[in-house]
Amino acid sequence: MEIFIQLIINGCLTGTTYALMALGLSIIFGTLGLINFAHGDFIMLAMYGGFLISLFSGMDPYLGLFIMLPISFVLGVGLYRVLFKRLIDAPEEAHIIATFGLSFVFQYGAMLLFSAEYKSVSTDYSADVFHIWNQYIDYPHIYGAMAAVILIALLISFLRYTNTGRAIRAVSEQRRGAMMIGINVHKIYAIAAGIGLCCIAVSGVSLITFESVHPTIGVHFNLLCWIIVVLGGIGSIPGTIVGAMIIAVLEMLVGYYFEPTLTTFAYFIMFLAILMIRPSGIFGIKERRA
Amino acid sequence: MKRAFTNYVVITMVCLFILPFGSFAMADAGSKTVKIGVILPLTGPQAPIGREVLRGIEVAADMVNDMGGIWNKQKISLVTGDAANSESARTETERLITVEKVKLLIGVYSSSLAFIVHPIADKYNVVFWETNAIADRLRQMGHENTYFFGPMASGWGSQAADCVVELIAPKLKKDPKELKIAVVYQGTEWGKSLSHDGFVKRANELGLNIVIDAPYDPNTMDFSSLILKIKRTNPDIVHTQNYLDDGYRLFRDARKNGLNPKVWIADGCPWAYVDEAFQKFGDDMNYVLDLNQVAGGNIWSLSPTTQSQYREFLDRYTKKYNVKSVAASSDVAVGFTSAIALFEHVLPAAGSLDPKKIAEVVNDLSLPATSTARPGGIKFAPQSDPVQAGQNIRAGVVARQIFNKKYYTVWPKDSAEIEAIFPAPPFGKRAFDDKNLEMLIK
Amino acid sequence: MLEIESINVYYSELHVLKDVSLVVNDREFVSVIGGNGAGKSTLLNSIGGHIPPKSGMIKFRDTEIQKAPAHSIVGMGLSHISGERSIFTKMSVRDNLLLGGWVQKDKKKVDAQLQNVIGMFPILDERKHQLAGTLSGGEQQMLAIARALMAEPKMLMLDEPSFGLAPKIVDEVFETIQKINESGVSILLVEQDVNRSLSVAHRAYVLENGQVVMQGEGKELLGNDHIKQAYIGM
Amino acid sequence: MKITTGQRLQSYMKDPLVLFIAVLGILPLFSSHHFYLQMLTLVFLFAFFSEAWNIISGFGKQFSLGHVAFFGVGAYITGILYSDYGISPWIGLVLSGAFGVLLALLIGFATFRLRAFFFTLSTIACAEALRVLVTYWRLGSSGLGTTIPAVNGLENLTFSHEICYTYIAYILLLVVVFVTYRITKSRIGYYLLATGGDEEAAKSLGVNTYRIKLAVFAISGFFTAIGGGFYCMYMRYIEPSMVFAVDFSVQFAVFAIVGGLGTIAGPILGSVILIPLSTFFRSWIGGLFTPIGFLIYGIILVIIILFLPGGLMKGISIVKDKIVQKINNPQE
Repeated sequence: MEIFIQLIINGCLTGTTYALMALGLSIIFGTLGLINFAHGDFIMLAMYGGFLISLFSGMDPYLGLFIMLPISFVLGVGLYRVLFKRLIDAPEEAHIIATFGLSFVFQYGAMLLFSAEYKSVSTDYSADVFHIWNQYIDYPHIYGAMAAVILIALLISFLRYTNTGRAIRAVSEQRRGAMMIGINVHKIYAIAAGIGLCCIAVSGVSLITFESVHPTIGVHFNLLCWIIVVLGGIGSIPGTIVGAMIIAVLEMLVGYYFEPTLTTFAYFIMFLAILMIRPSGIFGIKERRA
Repeated sequence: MKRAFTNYVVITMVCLFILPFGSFAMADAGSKTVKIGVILPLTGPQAPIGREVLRGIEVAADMVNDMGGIWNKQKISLVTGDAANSESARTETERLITVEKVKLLIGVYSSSLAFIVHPIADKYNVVFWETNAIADRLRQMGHENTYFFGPMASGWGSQAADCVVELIAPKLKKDPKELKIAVVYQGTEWGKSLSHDGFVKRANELGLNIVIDAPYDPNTMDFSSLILKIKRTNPDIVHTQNYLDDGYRLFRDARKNGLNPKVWIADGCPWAYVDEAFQKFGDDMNYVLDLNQVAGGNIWSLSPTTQSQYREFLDRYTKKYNVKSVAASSDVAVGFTSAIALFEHVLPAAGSLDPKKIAEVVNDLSLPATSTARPGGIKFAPQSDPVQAGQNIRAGVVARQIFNKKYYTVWPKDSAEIEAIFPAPPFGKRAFDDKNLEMLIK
Repeated sequence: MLEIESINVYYSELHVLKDVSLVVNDREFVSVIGGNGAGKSTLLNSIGGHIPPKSGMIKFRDTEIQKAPAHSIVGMGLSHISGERSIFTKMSVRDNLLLGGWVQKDKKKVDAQLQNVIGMFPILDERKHQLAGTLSGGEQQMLAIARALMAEPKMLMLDEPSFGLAPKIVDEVFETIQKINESGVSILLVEQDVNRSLSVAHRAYVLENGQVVMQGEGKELLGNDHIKQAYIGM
Repeated sequence: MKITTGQRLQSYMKDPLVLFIAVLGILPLFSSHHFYLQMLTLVFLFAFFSEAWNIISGFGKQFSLGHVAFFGVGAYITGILYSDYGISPWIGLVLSGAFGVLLALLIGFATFRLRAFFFTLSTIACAEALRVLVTYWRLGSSGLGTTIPAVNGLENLTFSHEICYTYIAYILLLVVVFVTYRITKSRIGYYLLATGGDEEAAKSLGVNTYRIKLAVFAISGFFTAIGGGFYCMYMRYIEPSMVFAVDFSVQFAVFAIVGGLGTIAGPILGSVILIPLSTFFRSWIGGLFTPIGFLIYGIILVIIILFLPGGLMKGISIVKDKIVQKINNPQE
């Protein structure tokens, strides 16, 4: 029983990490409808961002967010203007191949800039473990979970209670309708891309406190994030969180009770099974895209 | 008809124009150079290590060239090929041989790629000097001109089991058979051949008690479930084999879930990035036992020339690539030691790159452990040997215990620098004073 | 208020509107009628900035808008309600209305206008917190109109507001539109229901194959033989 | 009778393709180095894969990124049968094809109900699940990697001279081009195009879109699996992480899309241009700066997608139209 609880705790903590990673994707895909196959590489770059800040300033990576968030937002807006804007009306395959090309650029760019070595950041709390009732919880994951909770709360209230947030929801549901009430759709898309990149920045920073970064690390993240977002239901933040939790807990249970080599197999199969039953994901609503 | 003609021209031009593209790829080297091909994964997921090996080889070539080159002052010029995946391994090898006309190849580090690259070198009768591919079967493919400088998987794994019996059990003051050993490894060719086919097999022969034999999926983000599974068996020794990021994750999750074995063996893991590991885990990295093919710290046991050569290498490496410290990044050293052995002991004596002459030299080669910074020494099995053809049979592994970002050789006994210290205290209490260490150094 | 001078609109290769000219005066109620595929919706989309015309000029309150993006046109006081209603079904009625006031930057004014609009559509007040997707067809149309009013437009363009609604509700919708017009907002209405639309409009245009073939006062056109034959079926 | 420009264009659009393929067929004979031969083998082989992928994903608009599942299964069936049981690879190839069909039916059955991108993602999930499963199975048996013994001979599909492989790949390409051509000209092809264009509309016309998709997916899977078997014999070594790498699927797609999605010539053009290009970039600078080449390659991909949405075929047809116009009206 103790072990079971430990597994669930670990699963939930890993789940929040996953949710954090998938959040940016969920927003960008949910709003812009952009199929970003370079998402994992965006996270990789964010991790390098956190690494660089702590390397040069010695700050805790989380504090570095005060520098990274504005930069990410501007990058998101810029990326939208330069690339995404041209893509969103193109067919899906164009999204996939163009962002695949982008991931080439990011990966090899990172390889040139940072070499291929593994880089990581050490913090005061890297080694700290919280020990209670025979359960172990490590601080980097606790802080990661806290960051995730704060970010999600901020996001949900932003989307619900501000005008820009409402506009983002409106644009993601009905682009034409949004135009008809005078919303500058491209501006909103650019803001959404900026917010998406900010979420990615937070996840990268949180990851760098307990993961090493190297140029090809994004490849693993990419598929995982996609599975989570689609499993939860597109454009639904609660869905993304639930999807992440399901996958992380499943990984834990399969790894412990069944076979460590088959953890990914288990979640792929579950993903397929859930899609067979609910073709739009767990929280997905059957929608029609204009 | 004119219009149709333009069509033909457009399309065929495109296709004919593109083909010779590859040919002006490399600047033509002057006649006074000896072209040597280096085939390694330089991009893609295996690049971190491939690039390290390349750096080692580059430093070796620089050193030889600065000393005046080989054979009548000819300089060595390296031509690289990028074996990022199976197709590129094949095409790049083919390019190096047929377009660049290299007669000798060094590489390719990964066993999976070696299975593709070696047959091609063999087809063209080109000498292949393998730096570190370990899979046993590579030696049994009948390639006459392929030499394996590094150790072989089965030998490697079984030496680890010997180390448990000879070194660890006495330190823990227990009968080796009483020790509970957990074995974890990547579900890859490398992991399986080293841990399952090497270590576990030998451990069973020795009557050791393997409590868990667990391959895992290296893409797992969190190893807590595997760690808890191991923790339940309450092992004295955890024997791990892994690559970089899964290795870090495994260690991280062991620490976070309170798995505290008396000995943590990192066997064949590139823990060589020891700075990086200390950056992540701090003092908790102390006491880890690293089994690998390169001796970093025990250069004092080498012959004076080899010692100064190795020091020069470390010096050049830090300068050339602007690295702070080396701490014997083992893959750079693997590249360097393999290449320098070739440049120093084989090529001058052979006088040319002719495979037959090289074979003669290699066959006669018999150098003691003091002549290379790699453990063991150099002596190659004859090509007629069915199991270890072309294998450097003296290539061995050493066990090094890690203390404060440094490696200290502890096994085999005759090259040990310090007495190993086991059992390791639990995580969090592993700080180790350098002063105590000085007292340990023999 | 709105002047259109011989615009030509293309859907890729297809020439949809040919030299269409049209005028809507201040406080005027103008209808555009025509058969399926005559180009009525295209006309509104073109004015609204969704499909810019290839040539010609559109002037709204003395500003040329033929090249302006859709969102800025709304800001100038010209609102457009499309045939597909295009309300945000996954958001609450209140959020829909608040978003309608997007172009109005002054938050107080938005609140005042919200009270105003809710006063006009009491049914929406009752359903304030419901998701817009759960409303009935008629209520959705009302919401679409109310949302457009939130921008305090000087002129409203409506595309087939009666589409798919029960006759009784259509009456309500038309009453509402007339009320809006009486409050001082110009109306440009595109409608299949020729009888109703001509009887409420001050003036009307008849669009056939992308060309204006006839124009005149609403009542006058209602008596026209050609119109009777072609559209009313008498 | 006046022939419209469209008809005229169409009538000779076919010819350059034939000539193009024929020219490709002679190229191996003029290749000075084995390296070029090998590059051509890869060009043909990937054109073949891309073409097979294009049948379902280009014409049918069912964008699959899980084709590597067929590829891997084909490679493993041919490889294991030959290396472990000594069964001739020719039989292995046939069995690979059969398993490819079976697998396609299975995956199609599970995923064709999903819309657009969800389908794409679930095909990736299938392929990845298979990779993990094969790894698990191989870990439990003799060895993860499978080596193919080198016994030269036609019956073993192993040759000492590269040109044999080149021409086998070429023949495979010819077969798949021919089959694709026949499909597009058949009733199934029209149904497929209708399904790809607007599935609901096709359904309302009484087309059983599900069955059409399944059938075409099976054809596509059949070829991909056979290609996988050939790839295994060509590389002589396979490993799950190697032959089930999603990168392969993406490559098939990249070649087809850059060349021109849903055209017969597109995938060939794509691989004729991109494979030599990436080979060139790989060796361009060399050493530790090798990544620069791929950086540029990535930028080129993005630029092609952004500025030439229809792929190179579209670009060629634009250029051609201009030339035709110039010739028709020289005074202009």
